[in-house]
Amino acid sequence: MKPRLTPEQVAARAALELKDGDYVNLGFGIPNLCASYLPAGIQVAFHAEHGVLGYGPLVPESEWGTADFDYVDAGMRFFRPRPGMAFCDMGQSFDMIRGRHLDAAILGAVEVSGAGDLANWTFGVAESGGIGGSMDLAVGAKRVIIAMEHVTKHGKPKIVEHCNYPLTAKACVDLIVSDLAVIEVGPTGPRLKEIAPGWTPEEVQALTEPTLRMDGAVKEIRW
Amino acid sequence: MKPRLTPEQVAARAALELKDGDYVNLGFGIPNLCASYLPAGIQVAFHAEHGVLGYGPLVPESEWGTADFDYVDAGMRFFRPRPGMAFCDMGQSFDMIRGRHLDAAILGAVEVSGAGDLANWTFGVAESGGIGGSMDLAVGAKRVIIAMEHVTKHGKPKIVEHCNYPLTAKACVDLIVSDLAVIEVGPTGPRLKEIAPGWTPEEVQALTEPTLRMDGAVKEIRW
Amino acid sequence: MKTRIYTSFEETIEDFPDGASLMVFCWGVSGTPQNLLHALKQKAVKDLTLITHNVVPASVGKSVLWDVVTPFMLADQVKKLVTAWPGMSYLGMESPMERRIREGKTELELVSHGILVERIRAGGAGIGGFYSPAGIGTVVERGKEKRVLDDGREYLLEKPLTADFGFIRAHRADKLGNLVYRGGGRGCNPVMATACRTVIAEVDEIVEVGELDAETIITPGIYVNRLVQVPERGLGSARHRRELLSRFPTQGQKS
Amino acid sequence: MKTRIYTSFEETIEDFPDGASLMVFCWGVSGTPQNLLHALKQKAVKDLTLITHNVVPASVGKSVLWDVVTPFMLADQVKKLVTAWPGMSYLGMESPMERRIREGKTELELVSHGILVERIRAGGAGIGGFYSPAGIGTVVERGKEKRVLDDGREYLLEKPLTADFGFIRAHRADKLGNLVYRGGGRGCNPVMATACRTVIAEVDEIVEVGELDAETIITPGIYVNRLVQVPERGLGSARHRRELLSRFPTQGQKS
Repeated sequence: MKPRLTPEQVAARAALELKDGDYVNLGFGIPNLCASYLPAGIQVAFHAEHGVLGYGPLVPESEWGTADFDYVDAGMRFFRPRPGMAFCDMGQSFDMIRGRHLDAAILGAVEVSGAGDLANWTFGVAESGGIGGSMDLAVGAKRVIIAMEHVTKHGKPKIVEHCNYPLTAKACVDLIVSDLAVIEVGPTGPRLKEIAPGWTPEEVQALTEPTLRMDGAVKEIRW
Repeated sequence: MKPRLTPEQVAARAALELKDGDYVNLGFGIPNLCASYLPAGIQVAFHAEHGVLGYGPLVPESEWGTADFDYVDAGMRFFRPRPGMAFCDMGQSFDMIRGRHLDAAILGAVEVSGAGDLANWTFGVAESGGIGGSMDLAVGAKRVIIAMEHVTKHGKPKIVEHCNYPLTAKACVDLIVSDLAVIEVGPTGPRLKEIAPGWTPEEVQALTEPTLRMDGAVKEIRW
Repeated sequence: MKTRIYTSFEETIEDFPDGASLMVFCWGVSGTPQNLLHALKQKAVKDLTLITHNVVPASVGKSVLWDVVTPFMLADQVKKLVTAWPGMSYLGMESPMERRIREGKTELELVSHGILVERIRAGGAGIGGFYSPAGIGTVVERGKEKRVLDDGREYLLEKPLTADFGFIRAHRADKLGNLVYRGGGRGCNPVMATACRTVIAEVDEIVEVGELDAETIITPGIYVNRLVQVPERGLGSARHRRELLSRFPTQGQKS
Repeated sequence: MKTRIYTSFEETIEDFPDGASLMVFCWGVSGTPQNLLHALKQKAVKDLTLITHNVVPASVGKSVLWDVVTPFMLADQVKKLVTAWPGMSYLGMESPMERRIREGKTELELVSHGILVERIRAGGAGIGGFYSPAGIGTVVERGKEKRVLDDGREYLLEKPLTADFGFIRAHRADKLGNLVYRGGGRGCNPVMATACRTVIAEVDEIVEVGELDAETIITPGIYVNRLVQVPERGLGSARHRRELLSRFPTQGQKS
């Protein structure tokens, strides 16, 4: 099989979308890795849903015994305090989200449609699974960036005509960064912007349900 | 003319409605005097609309030069800090009001109806005058107590069948303490509970528009 | 109303009846009133309506901390659950709460974190309802009024939430019930404290009036009815937290 | 977005156009961004939509402090006013703003303090509208949807407020734009900071990142676009306040 981007490389490419001084929320999985692959010279403040803004690096497992339970992120992982960090209550935290104050949310996805519909909170029926804060992030962040694998474990496209899994939000995604491509989505449909080294647009299209527009040069992904 | 209660006596009688540990908002005029006439042994936390809870005594005019502009009440009068005082933002302050967390608001009135309608924010047409926070206090406080003179400067009743001045809120007042009487108001109409020393119920009725119920003993006002 | 100070968790919840509603925050070990939850479990109060963000056990990495008391441990006592995270199906496991939901013993109202916290805030702030942009086109719009407002976007009408009891975890309190929190343990605690008829706060330390800086108080005493200090060896005490952390590696820097 | 630090009030508002909307808090001398207001007056920006709580001059007792800059001084520049307190008719006087309202030069939208602050909060928090119990049966219900909600009470539908610019007065800031306030000067400042496209804060002191305690920050830097420090002799500086107070008696205790 041809090499695809590693999760770390996907995260690094997604992180290139961030600018110095941005306030950003990172979802579980690949998105969380973005914190470790920021472009050189930029500082980003990370937001955790329960009310932390601008926290420091995660505590490595070898040091968990020295951590502090009141300093955990939205995924319950320990972080170190950082100068300039601020706490707020969860109401104020979601006011930030819903009120479009976060510069970006980088989230994972189960499925994304070409129009930018997102399904990312359950693999099963709607009644199980945890919604968490994803519905609020999806409608609230100024930009919603999806960082994910291009296809499922079983090789099925995750970029689809219409989402089959329960939706998180309609028409909310701006950009998909996968291990094969960078794709802009939205009301005018998906547009292929970048592809993984060694891959052709036709090969990416074959693993993508909706037809990708290819107006404009398709570049190779860099990270 | 027969003596009526002084403004200080009205305030002292209204203050008898408060209990130890209550959180209370005082309106302009006679209500403001209540702070100086609390019953012995009780502590009350006063609330100012812009976000102060539990502030200390007002600074006397002879000491204004030693005061602090960031320590002013809702009437722009200097207060001294007090241990246990708390600041909050104006949004949180009105959440307290609207959310029925204040034990009482003691307000002035232009007119009160027997059903408890209140007009207290303008003597003129609706388009001038300042509403301030009175509409929120009138619907939000657990108890709304009016402390006022029984009649206008021109001797006209202020307790009326229907308010003529622009309303602050409908059916919001629980109790009126005037310089002549203590009157319960509400859906079943006004009930005379107490009268000023030397006055008869008939004399008070003559200065009151709606018919006062007198079921139950009518006592003399004490303060 | 005056804040009363208690010394026993049992006494603090003595009047907590079967069928009552309870709001409680939990972010793992952080922000969780473990002692009050433990007392409620001991009391075996039945048919609770539980309003909480997550119903998962506390954990560090893949280690579950079974000796930390969270709403997860109350599953058998819950008749109705309002939450954004009912269980651990994301791990392919069925939790006791999810099993009760599947068996119809517990009714689930699934909401997002943001809608949940704003509904609680509305309940505490006397707002009759509000229009939320979250949830359009999803399962949470079921049964709700949908409406296009002035900006041309669709919104759902969400209703306020209140509860009979609120269990609050704060860091320090003064004797008037003014509260300050610590780190992410603040969470939804200050919002829940505004929306419950009886608010009970457990805190690391109760100090004299005047010892908290007026500029830093997060929950003013007006919201707090009962106050109780976590004992030195109590659940969630500094000592208990150190004991929990001692199970994990400590090489490298000390925090 | 990154917070930019300025040293000139003029430069800070260089891009403030005629016809823009402005939110600003004022509680007399307290909480009022006097230097930014002064710069806006100097710039003679026209046709403002002004959203503010009170349009009265600062005063101490019966002494008006005419050398304190408040929204009262902007009357000639205002085309539309949203406020709970348009003037001084309660004193039987007509203020310049009230005169303009009477003459039809300024359009007035009269709201109560509580509805005003909640509409601003909704604007900042992405709420499409909310149902308020205040104002039923009064002049403020004109043109608004009235509705009985689940609790049987009547409510009015209120709409969010936002503005192009927010002028904020805080006590201290760090270089990331995190803000803390002082006393009643907090007021509506933290709420307005959430609801404006360009938020400019004037502060007594800008300190290094890390000098503010993370637990005490009231407005996080995410809301603050521009920051400017009040000079030693500036309007509202400690020195200016002392000068204002020196006009009044000082017998008795010092605060």
